[in-house]
Amino acid sequence: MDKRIKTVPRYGTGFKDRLYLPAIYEGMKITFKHLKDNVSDSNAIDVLEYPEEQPTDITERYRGLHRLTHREDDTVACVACFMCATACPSNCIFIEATERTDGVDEKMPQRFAIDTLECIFCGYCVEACPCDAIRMDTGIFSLTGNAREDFVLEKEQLLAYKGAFGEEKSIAGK
Amino acid sequence: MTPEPFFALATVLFSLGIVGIISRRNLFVIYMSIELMLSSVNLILAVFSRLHGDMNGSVIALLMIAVIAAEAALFLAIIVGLYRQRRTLDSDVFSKLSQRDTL
Amino acid sequence: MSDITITVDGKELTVPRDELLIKILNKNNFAIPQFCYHDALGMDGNCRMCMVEIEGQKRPQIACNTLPKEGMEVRTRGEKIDATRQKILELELINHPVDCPICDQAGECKLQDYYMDYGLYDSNIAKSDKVHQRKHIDLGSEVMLDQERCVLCARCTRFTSDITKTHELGIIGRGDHACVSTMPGKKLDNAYAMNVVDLCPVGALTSKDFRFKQRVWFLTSTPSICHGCAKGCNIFIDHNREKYKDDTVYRFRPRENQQINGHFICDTGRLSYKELQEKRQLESIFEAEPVEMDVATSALKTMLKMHLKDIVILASPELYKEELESLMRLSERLNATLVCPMESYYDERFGDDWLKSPQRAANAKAIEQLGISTELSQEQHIGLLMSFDHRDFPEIKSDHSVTFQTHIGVDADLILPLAAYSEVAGTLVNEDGIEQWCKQVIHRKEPLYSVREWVRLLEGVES
Amino acid sequence: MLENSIFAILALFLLFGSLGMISFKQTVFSGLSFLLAMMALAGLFALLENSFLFLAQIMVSVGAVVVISLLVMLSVNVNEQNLPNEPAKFRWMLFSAILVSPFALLMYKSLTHMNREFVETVAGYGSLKMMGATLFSDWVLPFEIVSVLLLTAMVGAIIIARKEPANDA
Amino acid sequence: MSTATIVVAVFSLVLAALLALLMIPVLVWLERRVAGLVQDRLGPNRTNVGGFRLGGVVQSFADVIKLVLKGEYYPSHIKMGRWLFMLAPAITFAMALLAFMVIPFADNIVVDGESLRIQALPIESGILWYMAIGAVGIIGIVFGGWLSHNKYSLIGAVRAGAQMIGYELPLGLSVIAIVLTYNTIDFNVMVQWQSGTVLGFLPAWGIIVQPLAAVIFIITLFVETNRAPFSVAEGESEIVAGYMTEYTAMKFAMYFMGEYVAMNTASAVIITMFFGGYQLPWVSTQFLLEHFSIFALVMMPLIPLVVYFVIKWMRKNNRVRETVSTDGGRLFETKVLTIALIAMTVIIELILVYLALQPVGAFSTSIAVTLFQVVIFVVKLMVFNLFFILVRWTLPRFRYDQVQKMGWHYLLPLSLLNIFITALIVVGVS
Repeated sequence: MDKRIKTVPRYGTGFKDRLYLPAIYEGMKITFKHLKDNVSDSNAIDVLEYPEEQPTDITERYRGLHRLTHREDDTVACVACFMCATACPSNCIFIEATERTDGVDEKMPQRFAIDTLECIFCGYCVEACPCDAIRMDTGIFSLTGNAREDFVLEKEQLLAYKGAFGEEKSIAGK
Repeated sequence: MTPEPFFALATVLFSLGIVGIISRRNLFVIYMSIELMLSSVNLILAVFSRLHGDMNGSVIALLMIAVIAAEAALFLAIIVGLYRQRRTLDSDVFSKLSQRDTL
Repeated sequence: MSDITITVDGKELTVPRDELLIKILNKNNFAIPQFCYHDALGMDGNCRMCMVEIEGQKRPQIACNTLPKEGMEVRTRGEKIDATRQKILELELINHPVDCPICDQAGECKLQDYYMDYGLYDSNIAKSDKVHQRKHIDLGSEVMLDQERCVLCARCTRFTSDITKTHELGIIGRGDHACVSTMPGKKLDNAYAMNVVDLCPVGALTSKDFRFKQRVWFLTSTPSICHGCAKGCNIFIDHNREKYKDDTVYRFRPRENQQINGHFICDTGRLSYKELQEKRQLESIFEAEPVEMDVATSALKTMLKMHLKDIVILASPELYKEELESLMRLSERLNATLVCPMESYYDERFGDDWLKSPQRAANAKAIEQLGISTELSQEQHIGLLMSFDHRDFPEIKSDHSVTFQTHIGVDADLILPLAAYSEVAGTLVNEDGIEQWCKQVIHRKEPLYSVREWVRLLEGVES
Repeated sequence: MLENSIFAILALFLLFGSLGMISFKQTVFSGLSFLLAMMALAGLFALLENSFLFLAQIMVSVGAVVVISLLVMLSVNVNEQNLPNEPAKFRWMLFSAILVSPFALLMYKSLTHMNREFVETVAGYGSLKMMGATLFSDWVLPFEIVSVLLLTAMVGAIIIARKEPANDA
Repeated sequence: MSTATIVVAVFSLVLAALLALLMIPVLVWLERRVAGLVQDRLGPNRTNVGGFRLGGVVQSFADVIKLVLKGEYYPSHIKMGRWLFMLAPAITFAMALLAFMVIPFADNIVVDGESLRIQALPIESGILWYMAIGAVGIIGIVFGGWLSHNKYSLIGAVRAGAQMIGYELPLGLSVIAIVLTYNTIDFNVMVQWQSGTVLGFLPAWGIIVQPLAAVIFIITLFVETNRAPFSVAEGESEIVAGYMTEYTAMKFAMYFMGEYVAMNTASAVIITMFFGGYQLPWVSTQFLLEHFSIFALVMMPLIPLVVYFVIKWMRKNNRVRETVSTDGGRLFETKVLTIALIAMTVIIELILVYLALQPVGAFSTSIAVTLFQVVIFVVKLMVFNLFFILVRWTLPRFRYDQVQKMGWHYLLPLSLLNIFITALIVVGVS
């Protein structure tokens, strides 16, 4: 047999385990204890009263809403290379490229939209981006809207979001 | 209430069962037609029981229900077996059991 | 000349004596990196990428300047070869900006591929030390030049000097500053200029028309035939169906066929893809009002029944042979006259002695073969004129007129949409009588009726 | 009067159910009609003051037989184009109805020949107790035979429906 | 029919409808709240009408309103039998509701020498009715799953059907053992049987007389109601939502609410058969009727004590949390509820005083006993519903093959064994 296969010992073959009832009793005891404690003093439950309280423990690795970064001169860092759209497993990134005329670069996105209703927040676009132009560091975890169209974020909106961990410029080409 | 409408209904049911068996080729429908005929007999037995005011007819009807259940189990098993063999519910396909080579 | 036997990577090959080694290797699917060699342009030997090891020779040799010898032993892989290739590639990439994200060639770029295979991933030259040259220069004829990305393979200059003999492009400057350019103030200007875009192995020459429209890895290439003229050049139709959008054609590329067009096509044909999606007739119009399909169909049938005796069917000479045949059967059934006037499809100015034929009707030969009349007698009274996308339709007088249009722009009692050639499959006969099969390329979300589907719809209308 | 109208409604359901059962093309809809017929039949048992038979009918015929049939139909799950093609179905039905009608008439005549009326039921008629008492006094032997039959059916059904044993088993 | 008959019938019907239908939002709330509390969360507690949140139960009513008003969505791939697609959840819901109708909420009340059942559907074949109607409910699930034209729905439907068939047998067999013991299928007689004692001191509850049958019965009812840990028919971890996948809005709500009605019915059946139904242990209806004044005297100090603790608990827990300091409605609610509770206590005390002064056998006493038994029944019902919910949030879901194996390999032989033993004892005793 292949050495990489690890055989996990199987528990619960004894009569007591197979009867299930003692285990069920133990489990019920635990849940009931929690229920009893919490019913008798619900103020002791340590919960976050969202939305009055907002979470403060969002880490840098948390994949929040996307944003588009800026270059040093505050222009869009994206060069419309379609890497993110290619990597995207749910095909939710819509890019239309155009010639860039301000002399900074050759190519830029005319339209850059993310359909956040289709997005699965996997972060592949961030991984794929060669220009550090798209990031998911806004820390925004809830996106609300009144219509489906509200959830399609256009380039302007994506550029307007600020990074939650210090507004950093694109570090491409450094 | 008179028993005649019950008898008429049972007769019609029985006839519909026969009609179903004759006219349809779907195995399931044939099976359900047989069930229908048994049930119509059941109805007649229940009416008899009521006509005599004792439970004998009902008891036979109850035994019939048991038979219906047994028949259902067997018939459905046969249908599943047949369907596994030929992937069809068409009763005409199964008309050549005597010729081994066609199976 | 007799064939000889050589050994490549331990595999014995029987090859003709006078064929270049690189051609042999390419034919037998050995991966030989190459920039300057092209089957149509021959060898040049300047890129030095096609290095192979030959038994008995001290150093690796370029395969494109080597002829096979009896018993020759060639190795295309191995540490030594890989190291050589890596070094040559480093040389090619010294001044290359490595801007693949914004380069339109990315995905079909030889340099990119070889870089992934043999590249020295960390450059020895800092980005700031690279020689910067001119970027996005409009060469004319819809070709854009980026001198930084050029590897100086000279395919484009050889194309203008050897093939078109127009000599617009040349390599100027020396050393680091050598670059492809036109004469000052002159433009790249010939009818085949855009072939340099295909020839260019890197992103130096890109098509202005296709630039930034779509990344090439999204595209599906389907082999087809150009409908620009009766030459019948072989092409690839590159198309893609984006999310929420319809199947769209983005470009035509030439497809090699030595019998007809070699490796190239003309610019007119190349840009004719735009017709496939611009100004398309998509809805039925009955008496100048857009109507539903079923209304239009019943109107068509009523009109046909009204004029069963004097119908004239105009068939476009650009229809496929199968479609023409079904129109012949239709005209027989309806007792109608089937004609196909050809004058308006002939354009003397368009033709040249290479790939452009003055006969602009793609299937003119099939009309001839099928014996469809090309003359419409002037005195015949036309009750119902039924045109299948024919150009002359507006000039012919009739009581009633029905036209099946792929494109908008004509006026008739009843206008019905027709599938364009990319949306149907069929046979084209080119002017030399070569029959070529075209696949259906585009699958619209809401398919339009083809000629044959329309004919099928009209079955039984005569009785 | 109330009884008559209830009977009419139930009879209507029964007829529609059985007619639907023999005429639907889609097997599952046939099954649904059969279910309707069985429910209506249970209702008729209730109308005959036979409450145990009513519940037994619902429990066994509806709860077990029809559900098992539906389950088999679902697990077989024949799609529409694989169903038997029966273009002349309704012609056949008419033909067989004509064929059967004299027999049905005979059956009806013989059933009504006794010319008896419903009698007043004794207290407890149709109850579980009376049913049990009758079953286990006068009908023990048939009961036992039926139990053997059920056992045989079970064994037979398992043997028929069992798949061929897999090679690795 | 006398007026009393009609009044009692209407009373039972209204009571049954209230207990079945009004219980749905309460149970939904309870499920979510208990889930929260078990997992150290709060659960729904924000929704309120004018500051009244009643612990969050208002949320369920808001949900019901939302489900009713929500736009109906019909999957366009469902071509045939769309009416049946819409009917299927209604079948399940209606059957769950019908099955509840045979539960006795109190002992028969004697009015003018006529014994009247406090039962919405006054029939004697209680447990048979429950089993028969419960079996029909599965049809709605099977059809809904099949008509959805969705493989997950179909798998869910087939699972539900196969599961039901697999567990109908142990259910029926355990019921047979119970029927042998009680010698009846009438729920009310069963409850009366349980008012006695065994071994002199234990209440003669079914759980004590027939423990094995009780365990099997409770397990099979968990399966019949599609509750965790046997909810493989909707197993969202593997088959999306099973037979409910293609349902939206009210049609979905029918399945959803049908499940809670079924659970409520199952609780009612379990307490009726195994936990003495509407009876207090050791106390029969006859005893209550004869000694109600003693009872009233015992109750009189007991009720204010209970209410005192409830108010204390409410004042402690229905407080504004520091982080949500703007929420002043809670204090107002607590105040109003305290006043209401005290007022209610006073009224009940007055009634008890009146009843204590009545002679033995007075008609008002029998009404009070009936109401008292209804209250006991509801309390027991809630306890068992809580048990159902706690089990759901304790046990992980079984695998489908484990569910089937358990039914056929363990419960079926066990229930057969139980019948055998029971029959021996019954024959031996008589």
